[in-house]
Amino acid sequence: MCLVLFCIGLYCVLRKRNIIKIIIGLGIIEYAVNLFFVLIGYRTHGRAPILAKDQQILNMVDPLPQALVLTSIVIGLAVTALIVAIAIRIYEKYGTFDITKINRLKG
Amino acid sequence: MKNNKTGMTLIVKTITRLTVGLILLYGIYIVLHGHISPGGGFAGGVIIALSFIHLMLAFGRETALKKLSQTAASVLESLGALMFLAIALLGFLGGCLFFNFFLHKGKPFDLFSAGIIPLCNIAISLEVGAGLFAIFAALILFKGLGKEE
Amino acid sequence: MGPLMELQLLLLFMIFAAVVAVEVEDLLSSVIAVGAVGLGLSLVFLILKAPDLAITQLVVEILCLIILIRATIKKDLPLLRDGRWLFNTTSTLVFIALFLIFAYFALKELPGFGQPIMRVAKEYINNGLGKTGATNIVASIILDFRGYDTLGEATILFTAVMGVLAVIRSVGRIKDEK
Amino acid sequence: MKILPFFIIIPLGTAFLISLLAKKIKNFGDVLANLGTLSLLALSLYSTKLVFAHKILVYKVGGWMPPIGICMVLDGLTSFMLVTVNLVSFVIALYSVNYMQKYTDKYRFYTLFMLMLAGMNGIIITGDLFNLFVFLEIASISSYALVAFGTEAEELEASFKYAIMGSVASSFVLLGIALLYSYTSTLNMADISLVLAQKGTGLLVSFVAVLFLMGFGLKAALVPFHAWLPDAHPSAPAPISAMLSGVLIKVLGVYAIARIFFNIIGINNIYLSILMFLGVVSMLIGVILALAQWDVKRLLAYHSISQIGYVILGIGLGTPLGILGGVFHLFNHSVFKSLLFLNSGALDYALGTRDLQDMGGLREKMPITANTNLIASMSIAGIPPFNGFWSKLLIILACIQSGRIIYAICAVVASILTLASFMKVQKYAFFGKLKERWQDIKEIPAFMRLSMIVLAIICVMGGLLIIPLFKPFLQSAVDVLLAGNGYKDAVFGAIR
Repeated sequence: MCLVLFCIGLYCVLRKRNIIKIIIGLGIIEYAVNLFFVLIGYRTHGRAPILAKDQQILNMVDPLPQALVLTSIVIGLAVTALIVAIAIRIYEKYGTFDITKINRLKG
Repeated sequence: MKNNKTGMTLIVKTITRLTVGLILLYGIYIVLHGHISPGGGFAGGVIIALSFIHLMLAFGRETALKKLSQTAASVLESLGALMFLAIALLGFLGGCLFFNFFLHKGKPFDLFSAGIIPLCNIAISLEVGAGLFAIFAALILFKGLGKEE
Repeated sequence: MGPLMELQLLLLFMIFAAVVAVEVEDLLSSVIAVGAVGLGLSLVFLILKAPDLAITQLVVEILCLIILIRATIKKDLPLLRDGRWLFNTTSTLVFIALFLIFAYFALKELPGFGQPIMRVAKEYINNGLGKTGATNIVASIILDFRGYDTLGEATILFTAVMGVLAVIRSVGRIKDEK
Repeated sequence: MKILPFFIIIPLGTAFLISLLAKKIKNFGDVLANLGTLSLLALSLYSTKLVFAHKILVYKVGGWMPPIGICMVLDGLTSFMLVTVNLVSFVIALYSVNYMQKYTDKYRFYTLFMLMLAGMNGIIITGDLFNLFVFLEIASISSYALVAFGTEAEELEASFKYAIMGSVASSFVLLGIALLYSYTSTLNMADISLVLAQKGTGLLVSFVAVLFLMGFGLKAALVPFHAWLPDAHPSAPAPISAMLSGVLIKVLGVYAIARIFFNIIGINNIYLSILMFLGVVSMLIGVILALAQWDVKRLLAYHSISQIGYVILGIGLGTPLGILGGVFHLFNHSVFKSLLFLNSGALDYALGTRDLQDMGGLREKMPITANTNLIASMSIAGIPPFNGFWSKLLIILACIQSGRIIYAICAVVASILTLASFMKVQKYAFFGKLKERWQDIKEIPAFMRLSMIVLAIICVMGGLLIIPLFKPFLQSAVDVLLAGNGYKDAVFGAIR
């Protein structure tokens, strides 16, 4: 069940061509990990972890992973924004998104 | 997205004028009710930011920046972050970091309940909203500069 | 089996969209495909009973999409395949295959799907309302029990904003007069 | 007891205040950043005293008991790392006062710098696994931005590479945390180690270990994952290179690996031999690649890889002597590597080039830079009176003691090669004939000189740390790692 997600995330590790593609791959990895986290916390026939006024809910899903994923979504957004900013600057300096042409640093 | 200066077509502008207020209001609603219903500071903050971004996309950046300038956005963001830290520190005075210092927590399901959580939500939403708007404005502004060169 | 069925369908859809996103040659379509993945993810969150996450994922996804589209629009995209392309791809695939096999065996030791252990989580559910007064338990976790994490998270966003503003400056250094 | 949160609050507060006010008030950033780092240094020195008195301190954030809430833990290793980080960052903040005048928007630099410091302190001090990840991201994101601070083409490229690799590493770490959470259903480090001790460890745990090793190994730039470091470190402004090489890779990489493997998962021989092997490989490959470099900062960056190899080798030996050597070398390396990077920054500041072939005879013109650089080079190469010698000696002795002669020989060889490459730096940069075009250069400004002298003095005195008077400082850190699973008992003992 959870294995399927790894396929998504890892398939995109082989993203090698374009800077934007790399960013996209990173985003997909991010999604996969988040989804995995939530799947861990799911309980069969569970209920959302919000108390209702009139009834007692017993079978709730695990709220902790949800809290963690909330954090990690925001982290992902922050990283994406920063990397896009860097990518835009790179485009301005090099005039291309192609990483094989961006190779002034050789080590 | 033909031109930043003039914005989009008339239809888009009209619709935007109608919806921006609603989106903003919805963002504020989500922030304030974060402790009783789904949503919260982050989601609400992003929605608030989106309402401004919406404005910016439709009318071009001058109009949006008139409503909320970029410096104001970054100041607001710092303020939001400081406010969050201050809430933490207030708790620190009362016992330890992030101590829930309202002893009276109010009735559950009320708007004014749950101690520090709504306050934290507001602080976060301020920070998130202003911060994301600042990022976006910076990216757009930069593109503008690039074109002139 | 009802929700699980939908879940699997959605997952398949997401995988398909992800593959499209990686393989399609037009940048804009690729970005849009990622958007599809993200929106699918937000639906999955809803099915998995995580409404907070669904809302957040939805709005964050929209924002990401706008940023990415602004970045990619009207940019050329070179299509390239250099000589070592085959070699690179095979080595990556081998690595991924190894990883997957290892992961598959490791995951067998996890508790089954739908039955988390919830050692700590019980505490939150049972005592969350009484101790914090918030009915949304996720909110009570992120802002009260684990408020320190959220401080870190707010800081991360702040850092990213500062970083973007720093990176985007048009003049980086003050040049020497000489 | 109450001081622990201030390690986070001070840098965060200064960062927010600087970004808010520094645009309006001139020099506000300089003053506030230096005050902040100075107070942090004082606090961390005080914390060592606390550790001697109480052994271990636990602070419960928000007043919740640890498996529910987050706790901060202060023990020997923590206070040792805090002293190292805050010492180096104080000196670097001092140095930046002058150096960063070459760049625009200095206050942004200080903001990011303080955020990075907050992230590192947070990583060191936390007792919670997910919290560690959050602060890891703070430190890494600010470092991505700082690497690109100059916004030149090379810097952007290096930063992009670093950001991509770093984000992938973070994803691995997060995946590891997710798996560990589903296995143990808790996030507190001590609690996880308790559950693992009860449930036993199977394939899943070793998978998690591999994930963590990949994630943190990437951050620490161990050899199979080192590709980003030689680009990122030279591209950053000199104070940041010093920060990255001096402390960031150690906190994000070595500290996290040591903490997780020794105290949470529980170390065994397989992990130890993997660590040792990685250490030796990074040691040799780093130094060999360094020999061929002409760019000063690039050369130093490769040496970072090699010296991290020493630290990992020492810790990976797992014997008391080896860990002592590793921890000691970690401290020494942060001191002399920051000094070396500050020196290279001074050369860059005065000359505007980093190419060794362009330099020569700078000794007459820049005596302080030349002398401090001589001290630092001798330290890193392991010449007897300086601190580098003692820690390398300890590591090599520990290798021999545990019967790993080959590793010992490798360490000696790497040390000799290090000496050779620094002889090259000395020869080309400071000795020889002064070139025509450098006739009118000046020595660098006062704050830069001051900070370099401070570090040089610590380099000379560093060897004293192993004499019995100061040894408890290192020994308490070693004890924490040796205790292994005893960590959980200590933490739970302190709570009650």
